[in-house]
This record gives sequence, structure tokens and C-alpha cells, in this order.
Amino acid sequence: MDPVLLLDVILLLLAVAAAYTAITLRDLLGSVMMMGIYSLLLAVIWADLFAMDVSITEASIGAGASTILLLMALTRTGTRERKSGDHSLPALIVVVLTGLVLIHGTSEMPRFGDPEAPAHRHVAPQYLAQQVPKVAPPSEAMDSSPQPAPVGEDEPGNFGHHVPNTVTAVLAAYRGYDTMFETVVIFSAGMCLLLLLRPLPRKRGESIDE
Amino acid sequence: MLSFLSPWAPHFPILLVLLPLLGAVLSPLIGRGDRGWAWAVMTMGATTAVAMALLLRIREVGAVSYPLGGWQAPFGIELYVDLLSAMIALVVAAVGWVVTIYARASIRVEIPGDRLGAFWAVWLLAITGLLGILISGDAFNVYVLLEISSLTIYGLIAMGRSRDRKALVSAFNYLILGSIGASFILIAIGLLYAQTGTLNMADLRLRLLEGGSEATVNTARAFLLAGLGLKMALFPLHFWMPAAYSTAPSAVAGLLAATATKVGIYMAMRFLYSVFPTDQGTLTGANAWILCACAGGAILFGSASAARQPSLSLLLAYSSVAQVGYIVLGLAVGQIDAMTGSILHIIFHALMKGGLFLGAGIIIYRLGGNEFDRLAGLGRRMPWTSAAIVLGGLGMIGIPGTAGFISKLHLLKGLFIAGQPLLAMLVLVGSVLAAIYTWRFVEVAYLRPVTDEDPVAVEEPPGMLWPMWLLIGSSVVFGLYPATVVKLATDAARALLGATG
Amino acid sequence: MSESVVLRTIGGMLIPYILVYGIYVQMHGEVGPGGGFQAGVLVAAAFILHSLLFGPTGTMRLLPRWFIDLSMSLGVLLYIGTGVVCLLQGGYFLEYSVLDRTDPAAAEALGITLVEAGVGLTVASVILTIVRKVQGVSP
Amino acid sequence: MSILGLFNHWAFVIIMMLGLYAIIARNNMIKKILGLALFQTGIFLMYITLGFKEGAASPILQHDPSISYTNPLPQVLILTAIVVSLSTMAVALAIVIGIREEYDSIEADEVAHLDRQQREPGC
Repeated sequence: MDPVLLLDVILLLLAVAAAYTAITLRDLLGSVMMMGIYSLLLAVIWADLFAMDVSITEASIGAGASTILLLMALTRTGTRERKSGDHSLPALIVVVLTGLVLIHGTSEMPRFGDPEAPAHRHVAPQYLAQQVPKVAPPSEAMDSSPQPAPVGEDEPGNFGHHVPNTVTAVLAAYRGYDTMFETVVIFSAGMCLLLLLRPLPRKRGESIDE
Repeated sequence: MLSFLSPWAPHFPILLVLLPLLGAVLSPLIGRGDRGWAWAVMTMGATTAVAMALLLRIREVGAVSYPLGGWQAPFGIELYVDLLSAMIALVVAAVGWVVTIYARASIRVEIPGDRLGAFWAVWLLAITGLLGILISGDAFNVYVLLEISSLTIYGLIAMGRSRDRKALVSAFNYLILGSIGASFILIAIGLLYAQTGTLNMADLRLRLLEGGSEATVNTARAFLLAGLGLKMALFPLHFWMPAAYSTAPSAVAGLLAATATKVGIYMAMRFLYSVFPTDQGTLTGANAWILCACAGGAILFGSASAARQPSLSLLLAYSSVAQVGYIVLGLAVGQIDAMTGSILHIIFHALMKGGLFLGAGIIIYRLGGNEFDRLAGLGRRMPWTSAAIVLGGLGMIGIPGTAGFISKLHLLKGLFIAGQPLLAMLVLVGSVLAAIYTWRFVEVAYLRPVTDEDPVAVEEPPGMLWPMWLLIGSSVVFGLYPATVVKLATDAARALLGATG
Repeated sequence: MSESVVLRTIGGMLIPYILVYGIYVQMHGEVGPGGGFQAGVLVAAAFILHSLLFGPTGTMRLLPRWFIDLSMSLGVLLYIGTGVVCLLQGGYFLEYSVLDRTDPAAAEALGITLVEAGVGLTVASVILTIVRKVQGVSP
Repeated sequence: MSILGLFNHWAFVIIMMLGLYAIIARNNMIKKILGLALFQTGIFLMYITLGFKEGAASPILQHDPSISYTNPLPQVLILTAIVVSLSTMAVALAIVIGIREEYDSIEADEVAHLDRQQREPGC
């Protein structure tokens, strides 16, 4: 038995249990803490599936920043959840239907870990070799279709040996435009909060100068 | 006219996003008050100029692509602009510009002064996101930009709280539904990626045409349609929209009504026709039927509900539900005239409904709200605003001479050619219902006597009046001289449907 | 603000290490796992810890509101600016290799470092802003 | 292998649906936000599952051509999605804090009830 898979299954079972507890607990504080645990479990799962960057991000953002944020929000909204008025039946119908469609849709997906899956055979190999072809510079590509430029056959690829972490290479270079907007997303969130929230009325003895 | 821009010609696509983005990032540093507003107006003016130049260039040389980072297409992210995206981008930029000019007075009342820097940043970010979606050629990039525009729009709607606390609730409901919608789109993109290994839209199409798992592709399409249906407020997934549009700050409502749902519809056109395999330019059976049914429901339900609303803003919002129905109807039939009608209606409806919401905003600015019981005798109290609203309403009905007539004419023609007389009847019934809800306003504003003791004439601020008239007026001009825009829309529709359409 | 001397002493000792680790993750992003996002969160976490232990007033004085607001914009500007410089150098937007035509591979790495720095700056300052705003301490 | 190979697919569907259930069924707005976060992590799991390759290492290149690596692209996409998820949560919490200030409640049905009362004065 492959230890990677075994660990994956055990951790996933734990994660599902944590997720279930998080949404069924009526105490919001407990729910938030359970979500934190769930995120930590996910971080371990990502590491087990060899997605180290995602793992670190999940641990710092999912388990760290989100939890802090939720806890601080709870101090302003209260931790009480009323015990009635659930829309269980319509929710159950929607969820079961959506779930069935999803299971149908994923049933013909490539087997888990299949090295022959399209996701591993197209595009990704060039990323991993760090040999992505470039197009002609804009001054020569005034017509609508850019011409492919010859690829360097030399071993080091697009970045020499400067960027062995291919996740960073894809993130900041090959798909740098996405990452720019990812930064803009979080910038937007900051701006929205500046726009939306007014400061609390000052408490006695804890006043903020300025 | 815009020849001074020509050295930048190869970079037009990226400039279209960069300008509003730079404007947004700098605006917290620019300061508050009118300086921030002037900065936003300048930014949008420059963006509109680039959008215009881009459209002119594309009319000359055809669709352009822009490889970001110089990486070749399926590996790097590519911007792809064709006639359709350039036209809608110009509408979004231009209407965004006009609404920004309009917003000066109403924003000063509705947004606390110390947060204006952040407000203009969020405002410009929303427009950046919408423009970015229009020109992107990469499926995941579309998702990221969709989230930028959505997040900022939630924030903008919530700022309506200073006038009506319900704005917060409608913003929250929209946030939850919008995020579910965006997540559905993300699931669809993931399924497509599993099937093909690529995210580039053109490459996706090529690889999907090679065949593969029907189940995966169909599920992807179902999730995409459900997600986009939520985003573009297609009946029966429209329920967040009237609440959001009627409680948002009035300038925000104008911006959203003119642009946000339109971009959702654009995404549906793009994905359904240029990513997923089509059956010789038309949608495959079940999809077309589901879309037609939703569109028909939208037209009937939206128009009928509009006539029963207590306030002008709500009436306009429900009318938007119906108008989305018309556009989706033309999209679903997959016939070239119907598609032309859809594209025209995206543009004309953006102008008309944008103008109408600006009119509703002027009324809110002066009277504090636009419930119908406050509007008795408005035709005498605010003659210019009322006249514009009536003119916009005539466009909603589709009276000859208005832009609405041109788009509905093409839509009807397409429906008859496609052998769908029943759906064509539906369009006509929708027009009759639109006449009823427009009459409602006419009756209140012109036939009811002024009841309260307020001064009979109310000053209509010129800085708000002329942007509204610009939008309404331009829709009338397009109604009288439609040739150029109809030609462009027909070309765009032909490109979208492929040569077979 | 924590009343416990033990917490404040031990927590206070942790802060510089978290900061150094954050900077390490930032610099190390090209070679190992990590990068601007993770580093930004870590740096923000150090200051959030500071504010929890010693009260928001001190942190506010250390990193005033105008400074944080400025760095939010500056981070994004650094990212966009890198792209625009590439464009002005005759390449496409974000085509880092034109930054140094003699050694395109090193120029790519330089571009990556620059944009990651922008990401780190924005993420750190935005997370700090978000937490301050949700906490209700920011003016 | 075959059962275990499907396990990830089932797990992400279950997690997504738990989240979706919480969003729709629960009245409490914080619970809805937690549900949304859960729903989104389900999607992350789907993407990372796509990127996993048997016997492959983390995509940090080593000087050994025999090593195969997991697919970096889904990992990059998920990094973006995690940031989007955090941003959404922040904006959602800000709105909920505002709702709490205005209505003194964060239960969706109570808030809706208060709005109805406002619309029909005379209660």
C-alpha cells in the first residue's frame, strides 16, 4: 500500500469529520476553531500531495489569517447562533442534486494520480522543463498573430538555474498577469474594508491617540 | 481623431485594463473630495479613448491577441479582443465615464467624506475587473477578474446603507449568491482543465473538439451556466438583483445596471459559442431549450412584476430582469439575426437602463427616495428628468425611433427565421407589459396632481442632468441612425457563430 | 493587550523571529516553497501579535495608518511598474527578459523577485489593514 | 488502488456539499460565511487532486532528470483561489459587522423580519 495514499485517505476522513463538526456546532466560537483545525489538516493534505507552496499558504492564510479575522469579527457580532429556523429540506434537495451532478461529472475524470492524464501531458511539461516558447517582440508583431520565436535548446530554460521552484516560475512569470490581479484582489478587499467599516467608538482607557 | 495613440497600437489591449487599474491604485493617494472625483473622471476618459482606438483598430485589422510576458499562447496568458469584446468594452468604458461624471453630487451626499479616496479606488477597480473580463483569452484569468469586479461591487452596494440599511442585507445576499456562482464557474474551469490540460480559451476549444468524456464536458457546461445565470441575474436566479439595484447608492445602481450583468452575458456568449463545441454554430438541444425557457420566464415574470413595484428603482430593476431575458433569448437561438439583436440589445440596454437609473438617482438626490407616492406631479416639478425617463421607457417598449426598436426588430426577425414564432410572440407580449409599466410612471408623473406642499419646481442639478440625457439621447440617436452599429453587431455575431451562421 | 508578563515577554521574543522568517520566505520563494503571499502573511502576523501583546496603540505608532495605506498601493504599483518598464523597454507587458538584454534568464529572475516583493508588500499591509478594521482600532 | 483512487473525488464532493448545505440551510450569517469557505476548499481539493501524479515530487527542480514532478499549474491556480477566498471572507465579515450594527442581529430571517416591519409601518 502506497503510504502517500494511505495518509491521504486518513487525513481526508479527519478533514471531513472536522468540516462536519464545524458546520453543525451551534457555538460560533467552536465552529471557527474547528475550521482552523480543518485548515491545518488541509495544509497537511496538500503537503502529502506534494503541493508545498499551497500547504504553506493554507497554513498561513487558511488556518492563520482567516481564523484571526473570524475571531475578531466574532467579538463584534456575538457568538450566539439561534437554534431554529433552518431551511434543511430545500438545502438538502439542492445539495443532493448538485452533488449527484458533480459525481456524474467527475466519474469519467482521469484516475487519481494518473501520469497519463491530459493535465500532465499538455502545457505542464513545458512549465516543468521551464522551456516555454516566446513570441516575437511587439515592434515586429504589428499584425494580429504573433510569430513563434525559436526556443533556446540550451538546458537551463527560460530562467537559467535561477528559479528551481516551478510554482514560483508559473506564478510570477508564465502566469504573472493572473498574479498581478491576485494582488489586486487582496488590494480590493483592503479598499472595500476601508470603505465599509467605521472605527468603533473609543472605549475608556484604551483610546488611540492621533 | 485618436491618431496620437497609434505608436501604442500593439499595446491597446493591455492599456485598456492598465489605465483604470493604475487610476484605482493611485486614487487613495490622490486625496478626497473633488480631487478624487476629477482623477476618476480623467482615468475613465483616457480608458474610453483607448477603448475607442481599440475598436477602430480591430475594425481595420480584425481580432488581435496580446501575449502577456511574451509567452506563447497556451502557456502564457493571452488577451484576445475581437469585434464583440471591443464593442462591449467601449460601452462599459464610455458608460462608466459618463456615470463617473454624474456621480460627483450624489456620492458627496451618500458616501462619508473621509472615505472618498477608498470609494473611487473601489469604483475604478470594479470597472477594471469588468473590462478585464471582456478582453481576456484565458478561462482562469476570467475567474480572477470576475472576483475583482464582484468583490468591489459587493462593497459598492453595501455603501447604500447611509440611505437605506437594507443595502447591507442585499449586499450580503448578493455576496453569498455571487460567490456560489463564481465557485460554480471555478468548478467548470477545473473540469475543463481535467479534460484538456489547458486554460487558454482558443486551445480549450481545439482540444474539446477532439472529443473526450461527454459527462465531464456537459457537467462543466451545466455548472458554468448555473454560475453565469447567477451572475447575470437570469430568471429564476435573479432574486438578488432587484434588492441590490434598488438599495445601492444611486450612481452605483446606474453603473451596475449598465455594465455588470452585460459582462455576465458576454461571458455566456464567449463560453457557449467559442469554447464549448457547438452543433454547426447553434447550441445543442437541451442547452438551447433550458436557456429559452429561462429567458421566456424572465421576460414574462420581470415585466409583469415591474408593473407592481412600489418604487421607480424597483420597477427599473425588474425591467432589467426582463431585458436580460430578451438578450439571452437571442443568444440561445443561435441564429445570426437573433444574435445581432442580442448584441445590439446589450449595447442599447446599457445606454437606456443606465440613463434611467441615473434619472431615478436624480429623483433620490432631490426628494430623498423614488417611491411612487412621492412622485405625483413629477412631470411639472422635475420636467427634464421626467421627460428623459419617459423617453427611456419608450425605448424599453421598443417604439420605432428608439434604439429598443432596432434591437427587438433584429431579434424578432431572427426568431421567425429560426422557426420560433411562439418565442417571437413572447417578445411582443413583453413589449406590451413594458408599455404598462412605463404608463405607470407617466400616469403618476403627469396625470396626478401635485399633492404635498413642497415647492412645485425642484431644481434639477445640471451636473447630473446632462450625463443622464447623454445616455438617453445617444440611445435615441442610435435608434434614428442605426446603420454603423448594426453593421458592427452583425459582423460580431457572424464571427461568434462561425461561418455557418 | 495582554496582562500576563510571561506572555508578553515570550511573545515579544517571538516577533523578531517571525519577521526574519517572513523575510526568508520572501527571498527564498524562487528556490524553495514560499513567496510573496506567504511572506506577507507572516510579516502581518508578527505585527498582529505585537498589537495583541502590547495593545494597538504602540503598533499604531510603529506603523501609522498613512504608512500602511501607502504600502498597500505601493505594492501593487511595484508589480504594475515592473510590467510597464518591460513595456517601455520594447517588450510585452510583464516580459521581464527585456530588462537585461545581455542575460535574459537573469532578467526573468530579477522580474520575479521584483513582482514578488510587490506582492509581499501589498499582502502584508492589506492583512494588517483588514485585521485593524475588523478589530475596529483603525481611525 | 481503484477504490482509493476514487476516494479523493468523493471527498471533495462531500466537502463542497457540506459547505453548500451550511450556506443554504443556516440562518446565521457567520455560519453562511464558514459554509462558503468550506465550499471553496472543496474546490481547492479538486484542483490539487488534478495536479497530483503518482510517484512524483514537489515541483522544485533538482539536478536529476529521472525525477518526475507534480503539476505546478493547479497549485498556482489554488494559491490565487486561496487569496480570493480570504478576500471574500474579509468583505463578507465587514458587511456582517455592518448588519449587526444596524439590525442588532446576524440571523438572516430575523433581519428579513425587521425589514418587513419597516416596510409596513403601523406595527
